[in-house]
Amino acid sequence: MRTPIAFFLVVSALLFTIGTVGVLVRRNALVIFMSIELQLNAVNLTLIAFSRQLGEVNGQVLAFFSMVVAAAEVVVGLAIIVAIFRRRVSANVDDINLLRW
Amino acid sequence: MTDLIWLVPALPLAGAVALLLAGKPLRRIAGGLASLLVGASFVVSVLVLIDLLGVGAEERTVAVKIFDWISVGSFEAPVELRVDPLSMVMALTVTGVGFLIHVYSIDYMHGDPRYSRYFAYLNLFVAAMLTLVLANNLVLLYVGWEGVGLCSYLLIAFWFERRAAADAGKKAFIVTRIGDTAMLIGIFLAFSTTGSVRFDEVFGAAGGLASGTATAIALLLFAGAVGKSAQLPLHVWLPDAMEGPTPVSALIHAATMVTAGVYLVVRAHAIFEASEVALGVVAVVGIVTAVYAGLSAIGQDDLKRVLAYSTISQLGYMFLAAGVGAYAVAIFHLVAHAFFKALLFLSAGSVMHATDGVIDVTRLGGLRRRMPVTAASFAVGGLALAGIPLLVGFFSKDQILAAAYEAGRTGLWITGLVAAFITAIYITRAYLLTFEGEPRSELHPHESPALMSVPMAVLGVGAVLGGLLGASAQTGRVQRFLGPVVGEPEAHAAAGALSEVGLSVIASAVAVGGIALAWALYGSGRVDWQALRARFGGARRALSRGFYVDDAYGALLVTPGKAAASFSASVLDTRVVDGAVNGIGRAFVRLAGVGRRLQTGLVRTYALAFLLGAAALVLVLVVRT
Amino acid sequence: MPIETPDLVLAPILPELILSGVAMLILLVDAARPSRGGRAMALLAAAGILAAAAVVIRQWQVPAADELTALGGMVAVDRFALFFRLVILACALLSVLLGAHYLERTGEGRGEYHALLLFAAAGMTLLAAAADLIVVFLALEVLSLSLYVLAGFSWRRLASQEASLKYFLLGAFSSAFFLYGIALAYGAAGTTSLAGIADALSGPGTSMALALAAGGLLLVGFSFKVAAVPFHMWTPDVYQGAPSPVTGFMAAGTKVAGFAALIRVTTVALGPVSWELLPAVVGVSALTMVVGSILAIAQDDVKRVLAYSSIAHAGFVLVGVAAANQEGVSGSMFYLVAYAAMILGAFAVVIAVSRTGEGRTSLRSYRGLARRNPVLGALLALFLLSLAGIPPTAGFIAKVLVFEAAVRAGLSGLVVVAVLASVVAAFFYIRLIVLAYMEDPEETERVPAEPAPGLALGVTAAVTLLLGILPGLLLDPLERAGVLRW
Amino acid sequence: MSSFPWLTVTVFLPLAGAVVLLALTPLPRRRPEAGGYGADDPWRWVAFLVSSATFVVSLGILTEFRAEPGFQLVEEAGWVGPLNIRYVLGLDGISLFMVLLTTFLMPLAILASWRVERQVPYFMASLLALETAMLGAFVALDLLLFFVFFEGLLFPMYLVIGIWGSGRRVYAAVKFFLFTMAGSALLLVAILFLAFRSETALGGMTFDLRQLVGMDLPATTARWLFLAFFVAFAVKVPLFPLHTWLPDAHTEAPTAGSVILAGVLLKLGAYGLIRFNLTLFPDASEDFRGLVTTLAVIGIVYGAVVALIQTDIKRLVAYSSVSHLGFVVLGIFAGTLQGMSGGVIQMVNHGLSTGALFLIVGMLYDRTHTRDLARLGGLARRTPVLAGVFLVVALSSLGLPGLNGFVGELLILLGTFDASRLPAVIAATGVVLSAIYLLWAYQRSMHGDLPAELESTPDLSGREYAYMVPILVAIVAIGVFPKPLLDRIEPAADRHVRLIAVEPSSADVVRAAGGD
Repeated sequence: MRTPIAFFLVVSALLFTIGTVGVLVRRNALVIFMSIELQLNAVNLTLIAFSRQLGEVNGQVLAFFSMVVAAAEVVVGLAIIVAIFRRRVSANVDDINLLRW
Repeated sequence: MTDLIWLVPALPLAGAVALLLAGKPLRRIAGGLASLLVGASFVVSVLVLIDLLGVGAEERTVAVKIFDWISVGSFEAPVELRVDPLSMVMALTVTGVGFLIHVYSIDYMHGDPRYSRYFAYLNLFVAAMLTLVLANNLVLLYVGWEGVGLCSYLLIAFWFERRAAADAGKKAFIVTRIGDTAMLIGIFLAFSTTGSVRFDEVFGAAGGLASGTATAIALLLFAGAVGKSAQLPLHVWLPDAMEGPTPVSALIHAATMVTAGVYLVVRAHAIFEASEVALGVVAVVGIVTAVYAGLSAIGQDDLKRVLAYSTISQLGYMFLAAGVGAYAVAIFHLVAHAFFKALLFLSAGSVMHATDGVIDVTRLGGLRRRMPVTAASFAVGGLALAGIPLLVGFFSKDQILAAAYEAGRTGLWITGLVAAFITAIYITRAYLLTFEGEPRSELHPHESPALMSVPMAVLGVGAVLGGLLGASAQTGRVQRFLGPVVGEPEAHAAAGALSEVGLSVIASAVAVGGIALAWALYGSGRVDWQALRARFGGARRALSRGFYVDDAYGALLVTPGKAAASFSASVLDTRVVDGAVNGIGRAFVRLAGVGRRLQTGLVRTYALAFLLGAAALVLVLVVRT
Repeated sequence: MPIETPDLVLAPILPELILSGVAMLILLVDAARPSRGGRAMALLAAAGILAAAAVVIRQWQVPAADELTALGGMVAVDRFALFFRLVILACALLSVLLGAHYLERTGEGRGEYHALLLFAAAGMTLLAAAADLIVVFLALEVLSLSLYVLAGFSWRRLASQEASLKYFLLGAFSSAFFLYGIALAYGAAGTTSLAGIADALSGPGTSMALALAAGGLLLVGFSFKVAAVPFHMWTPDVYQGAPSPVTGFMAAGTKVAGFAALIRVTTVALGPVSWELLPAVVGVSALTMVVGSILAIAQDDVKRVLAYSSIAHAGFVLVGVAAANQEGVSGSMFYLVAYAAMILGAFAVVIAVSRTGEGRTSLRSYRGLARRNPVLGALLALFLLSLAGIPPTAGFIAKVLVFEAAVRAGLSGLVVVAVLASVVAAFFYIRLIVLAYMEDPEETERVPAEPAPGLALGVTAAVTLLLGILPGLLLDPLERAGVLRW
Repeated sequence: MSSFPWLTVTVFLPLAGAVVLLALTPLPRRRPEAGGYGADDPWRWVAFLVSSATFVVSLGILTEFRAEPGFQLVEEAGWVGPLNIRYVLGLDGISLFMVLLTTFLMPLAILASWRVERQVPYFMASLLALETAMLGAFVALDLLLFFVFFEGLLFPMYLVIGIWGSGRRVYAAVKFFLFTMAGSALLLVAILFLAFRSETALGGMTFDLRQLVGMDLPATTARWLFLAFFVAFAVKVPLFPLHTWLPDAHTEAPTAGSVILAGVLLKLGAYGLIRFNLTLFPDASEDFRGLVTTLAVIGIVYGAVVALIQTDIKRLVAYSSVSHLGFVVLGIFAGTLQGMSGGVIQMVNHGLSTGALFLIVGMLYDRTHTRDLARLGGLARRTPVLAGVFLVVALSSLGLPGLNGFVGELLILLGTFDASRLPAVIAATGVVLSAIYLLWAYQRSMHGDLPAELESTPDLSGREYAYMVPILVAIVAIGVFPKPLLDRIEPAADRHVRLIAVEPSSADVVRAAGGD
C-alpha cells in the first residue's frame, strides 16, 4: 500500500506556503533567503512525488538540478548579503529602500 | 457696340488697379485719369444706349457673356452682363453722376496724402456698382453688391486716423453684411427652387413658385436691400457714414450705392409679385422709414447728417413706389434723387471746404453772401427734394404718391404726404440755418474753385430740367423706356376720388406748407428757435439720435453679444472645453503620482505584489475551468 | 526506471559551449593577471561572442536534417532558436562594448564583468533554444545568477548593491514559483518535454486544473523575467541601481530570451490549452501596458523612465503573444528585435550623457542636450520616438505587426487598450524630448562624443531607423527561411 | 502617362534636402560668436532652393494631370510583405491641389523664416521633413502608408513649435503632439481592423484604398470604424470640441510653423475625411452626417464668436481657422457636388488666406514685437503696403466676392443649403461674424492713432514682397478665375459625392424637370 500522492502534494504545498509566508513576514535577508530555500525544497518534494507516481526519472533529475541551483543561489546570495552587511551593518531588508518611487 | 459693354465696368476697374499698384508715380494725374476713365465709361454707356434705342422695344434685352466664372455641376455663375433699359438707366446714372463727382473731387481732395488711393477706391466703387447693375445673374450681382460695400467701407474710413471714421466704415460694412448674408441665402433658395441663378430663369420661374417660397426669396432679397439702402431696421450705418469725404457721401451714400436696394427690388419684381406679402412689406418698410428718417433729419445739427437722414427717407419713398408696383416711378425717383441729392451733398461739401470742416448748422449762418453759387445749388437741390413743382423731385415724388393713391392704399398715400411735409421742413431748416441770417461764428468762407462749382452747376441743371424726362408716370421718357423690363405702367382709371391733377395740387401744397412752416420758425426771425431747442430738449435729442435706435442696438445686441463672446472665450473655451482636456492630462499625472508611491522600495512589498498577482492569475485560470 | 542516454551531439549547443568556455578562460586569465582587466578581456569576450554568432549563422545556413530537437529532446535546433540566439548575441556584443567603456571610466574594469556577461548570454541563448522545462529552468537560473552579480557589479555604490539584493531575493522567490509550475506541469503531463506536454494536454485524462495551475505558474515565472505587471516591481529599482550597461543588457537580453521561451512554451507545450490561458495573458498584457505607461509619467530619473518603458513594452509584446497565431509570433519576434535595438540605444545615450558611472541620470541632466550635443540629442529623440511607436521607426512597424495579429485573433479590445496606453506613454517620451530640445541646458559644456558608445549608438540607431523604413529587411528573411514553421 | 516617378520625387525631394542640410551643419557660420546665423549663411538658401525645386516638380504633376475622376500617376511597390502593406502613391483632383498648396506655401514659409537665428539648419531641416510627411499623406493610397506620413509629421512640427516658438511654446507643442496622437491612436486600430476584414471580404488582406472601397461591412462595424477615422481627422481639422490645441499651437508657433499648420496641416484632417471616411464608409457617413454637420456648424459660429474678443491677433487668426474649417467640413458632408467642390477649393483658399494672415501677423510682430492688438494701431499711415496686403488677405478670408474665399464659401453654403437648409443658414452667420472680427483686427492694428514707439515702422522689405506677392496673386486669380481649379476638382468631387448622395439635390431635380 503506497501512500497516496495527495499526501505528499499537500505537505509540499504547505511547506511552499510556509516558505512564501516567510518571505513576506521576515525582515532579515538571510531568513528570507532561507524561506526561499524552503520553497524550493517543497517543490522538490512535489517533483519526487510525481516522479515516483509516474515511474519516470525526469522529476528526480530535476530535483537534483534544483538542489544544485539552490546551492549556487546560496553562493551568490550570501555573497550579496554579506557585501551589503559590511556596508550597512544590517541585514534588515526594510532598511534597504534607497531605490524607490 | 453692345458687345463692348464689358468696357463699362472694365475701364474704371483698370483705373483702380493702376492707381492701387502705381499710386505714387501716378499721383499727379490720379484725379484726371480716374475721371477720364469714368467719363469714357459714361460715353460707352451712352453709345450702348443709342444702340439699344435703335432696336425695337422688345429686343432691348441683350446678354453678353464675358467668361465662365464659377461653374460646378448644375450650378453656373458666369460673368455675364445684361444690357436692357433698366441696367442702362442705372449705368448711365452711375457713370454720369460718378463722373461729375470724380471731377469735383479733383479739387476737393487736393493735397490729401492719399490722393491716388482715393481715386483708386472711387474708381473701384464705380466698377463694382456697374457690375452690380449690369450683372445678369444673382451671384454676379452679389459680387458687385459686396464690392460696393467694400468701397463704401474703404471710403468712409478713408481718414482712418480718426477713430470715428474707422468705426463708421466698419459699422457700415458689418451692418450691410447682415443684410447681404440674408440676401445670399435668398440666392441659395432661388437656386435651390429654380435650379439657376440667371435672371431670366429665376424670374421666369417666379410665377410657378409656391407663394411661401416666393415670399421667402423676396423677403430675403429685400433684407439685402434693406441693409444696403439703409432702411429700418438696418439704417444705422448711414448717418455715421458721413465721416467719409463729402464727395463720397454724394456718390455712394446718396446717388448710387444706397439705391442698389431699390434697383434689386425692381429687378426682381417678378418674385415680389409672386408673393402675397412681400410687396406689402416693401411698401410699409419704405413709408415707415421715410417718416422716421424725415423726423430724425429735423433733429440733426450736422448738415451732412441732415442729408443722410434725408437720403434714408427718400429711399423709403422709392421702396414705397416699388411696393405699390410703380417700378418705373421708383427708378425715376432714384435717378432724380441721384441728381438733387448729389447736388445737395456737393454743396455741403463746398461749405465744408470753405469752412475748414465746420458743418454744424448752429454755428453757421449767412453763408449765402460769401458763397452764392453754393447757396444757389443747395437751394435748387433742396427745392427739388421738397418737391416744388417743375423741379425733378416734384414729378417723381408726385408720381409715387399718386401711385400709392391709385393703388387704393390711401393710408400709404396720407403717410407719404406727411413724409413730404416733413421733408420740406427739414431741408428748409437746413438751408435757412446754413445760408441765411447772420453768421454765428468767426469763419471766413470763400467760394469753391471751378472744378467744384461746374459739377454742381451741371447737377443743378439736371435737378431743374430732369423732370422733362419723366414728367408723367405713363408717358415719361424714362418710364416708357423702362416699361418692357419692369412692366408697363398701368393707367389707373381714377381709382380714387381725386384726379391726377388734384393729387399734384395736394402734394405741392403740402410741400409749400412745410417750407412755410420752416421759414416761420427759422427764417422769419420772429421765433427764437434756439429757445425752442432748449425748451424741447428731450424731444430734440430723441430726434437727433434717431429715436435711440442705435443706442438700443448697442444695449440689446452689441453689449450682450460681447458678453457672450467673452463668456465663450474665457469660460467655455478655456475652462470647460480645454479644461476637460487638461483635466484628463492632470488626472493621469496625479494617478502616476499616487501609483509611484506603491513602489515603496521594500522587497517585501514587491514580494507581496508578486504573490497576489500569482494567486489571482492561477485562481482565475483554475476557477474558470 | 531505465535511463536512456541520449546521443551526445553537442553541435546544437555549441554557441553556449563557446560562450561558457570563453567565460571560464576569462576568469582564469583574470585570476592569473588581475591587473590586466580592461580591454583585453573585452576583446576576448567579443571574440567569443562573434565565434558563437558565426556558429549560429552557419547553422542557419545549413539546417539540421529533419530533427527539430537534439540532445534527447532537450534543445530545439529550429530557426526560431537560432534567430533569438543571434539577437541575444548582438545585444551581448553591444553590452561588452558599452561595459568596457563604462568600467574603464569608473575604474572598475575587471574581467569578471565580461565572464559574467558571457555566462548570462549563454543562459539566454540556451533559454531561447530550450525544448524541455528542465533546460528552461537551468538556462533561466544561469542567466539569473549571472545577472544578480552583474547588477551589483559596482559594489562600492550602495544603489548597485541594493539592486543586486532586490533582484536576487525576488528572482529566487520567482524561481520557486516557476519551479513549482514545472513540477505541476510534470505532474499533469508526466513529462517535462515541451512537445510531450503538448501531446499529453491534447490527449484525454489530463487534469485540466493541474495543467492550468502549472500554466499559470509558468506564466508568472516568465512574467517576472520579462517584467510584466504585477510581477514588475523589481524592475525600476534594479534598472536604476545596476550599472547602466548591465541594465541595458538586462532590459534587452533578458526580455528577448524570456519572451523567446515564453512564446515557445505557450505555443508548443501549452498550445492545447492556449484558449484557457488567453484571459490571463490578455489581462497581464493590458495591465502591463497601462501601469507601465502611467507610472512612467511620474518618474524623474531617466533610468527609471526607461524601466517603466521597458515594462510597458513587455505588455505590447504580450499583445502579440496573446494573439497566439503565426502573425503574433512573427510580430513579437520583430517587436523584440526593434525593442532590443532601441532600449540598448537609449541606455547607450544614458551612458554617454552620464560620462562617468551613474552621474547625470536625473531628468534635469537632459535639459538642453540637443544643444550640448546635437547628434546625441537626435539619437535620443529617435529612440524615444521609436519607443513611443511613431513612424518611421522600427517601434511603429513592430506595433503595427503585433496589433494586426491581435486584431486577427479577435482581440480588438486589447488593441484599443494598447493604443491608448501608447498615447499615455507618448506623454513621457515627449517630456524627455522637451527637456532635450526645448529647455536651456544647466551645464553649457558640450557632451563629448566617445567611440564606444558612439559605435553602439550607430548600430542601434541604424537598426531602429532601417527597420522602420524597410521592415522587409528583417521580415523577408524570416518569412523565406520558414523560421516560424516549427 | 510618363513613367517618371513624379510623386515619389515630389514627396521625397524635401526630405533629401533635409538630409543634405543636416550633413552641411558643420559648415562654418558667418557670425558664430553671436550664437546666431547670419542672413547670408548657406542653409536658408539650400532650404529655399530645395523647396522651390519641389514646387517646380509639382508643377510637372499639374501638367501631367488630366481632369478625370480616378487616381493618376500611380506608383506601386511592395513594402511590408507579410501584411501586404504597399507603397502606393497616386492622386486625384482633390489631392492634386493639396499637393500644390503644400509645395507652394513651403518656399514662402521658408522665406518668411529668414529672420530665425537659432539652429537654422535644424529648423530648415524640420520644415523640409515636415513637407515630405505632408506631401506623402496627401498622395498615399495605402492606408498604413498614409498613417506613417500622417504620424510622421507630428515630430517635425512638434520641434518647430517647441523649439522655435514663443512664450508657452513647450506647452503648445506637447499639447499639439498628444492631441494629435490621441486622435490618431484609434485610427491605427481601425486601419488594422479594416485590413483584417479585407482578408475575408476581398480574399486577401490589403491596405490599398482602391481595393477597400466598396468593401462590404456590417453597418455597426462600419459605424465604429467611421468614428475611429473621424476622431483622428476631427482633431486635425479641428472640429469643435477637439479644437483647443489649435489656438495654443498656432499662437506659439513661429511664423513658418503657423503658416504650415494653418495652411496645410489642418487640410489633412479635412482631406482625410473625404479620402477615407466618405470613401470607405459611405453609409456610415450618411448616418453621421447630422452629427458632423452639427459639429461643423457649431465650430463655425463658436470659432467666430471666440475670435471676436481675442486681443492677441495670432490667437484671433487661429480661432478664425476653427470657424473656416467648419465651413470646409460642412461642404464635404453636404452630399452635393457644389458642397464637395466648395469644400475642396476652400481648403486651398483657407491655406492661402490664413497662411497669408499668419505671415502678416509675423511681419507685424517682427516690426512691433507685440501681438497685442491693444498696443498696435495706426500703422496704415506708416506702412500703407502692409496695410493694403493685410486688407486684401482679410477680405479674402471673410469671403469677399472677387477674391478666392468667396468661391469656396459660396459653393459650400450653396451646396449645403441645397441639401439641408438650417445648417447653411446658421453657418451663414459665420460670414457676418468673420467680417466683424477681421475688420476689428484690421482696424485695431492699422487704423486709429499710431503709438509713438511705432513711428518709424518700416514698410515691406524686398523679401517680404517676395513671399506675399505670390499669395496675393493666387488669391485674386482664384477669386476671379477659379475655373482651372474647379474643372480639375469636379470629377474627383463628383466621384466622392456619388458615394454618399442618395438622392439628387433639389436644384438638380429642377434642372432635370426643366429638361436641359
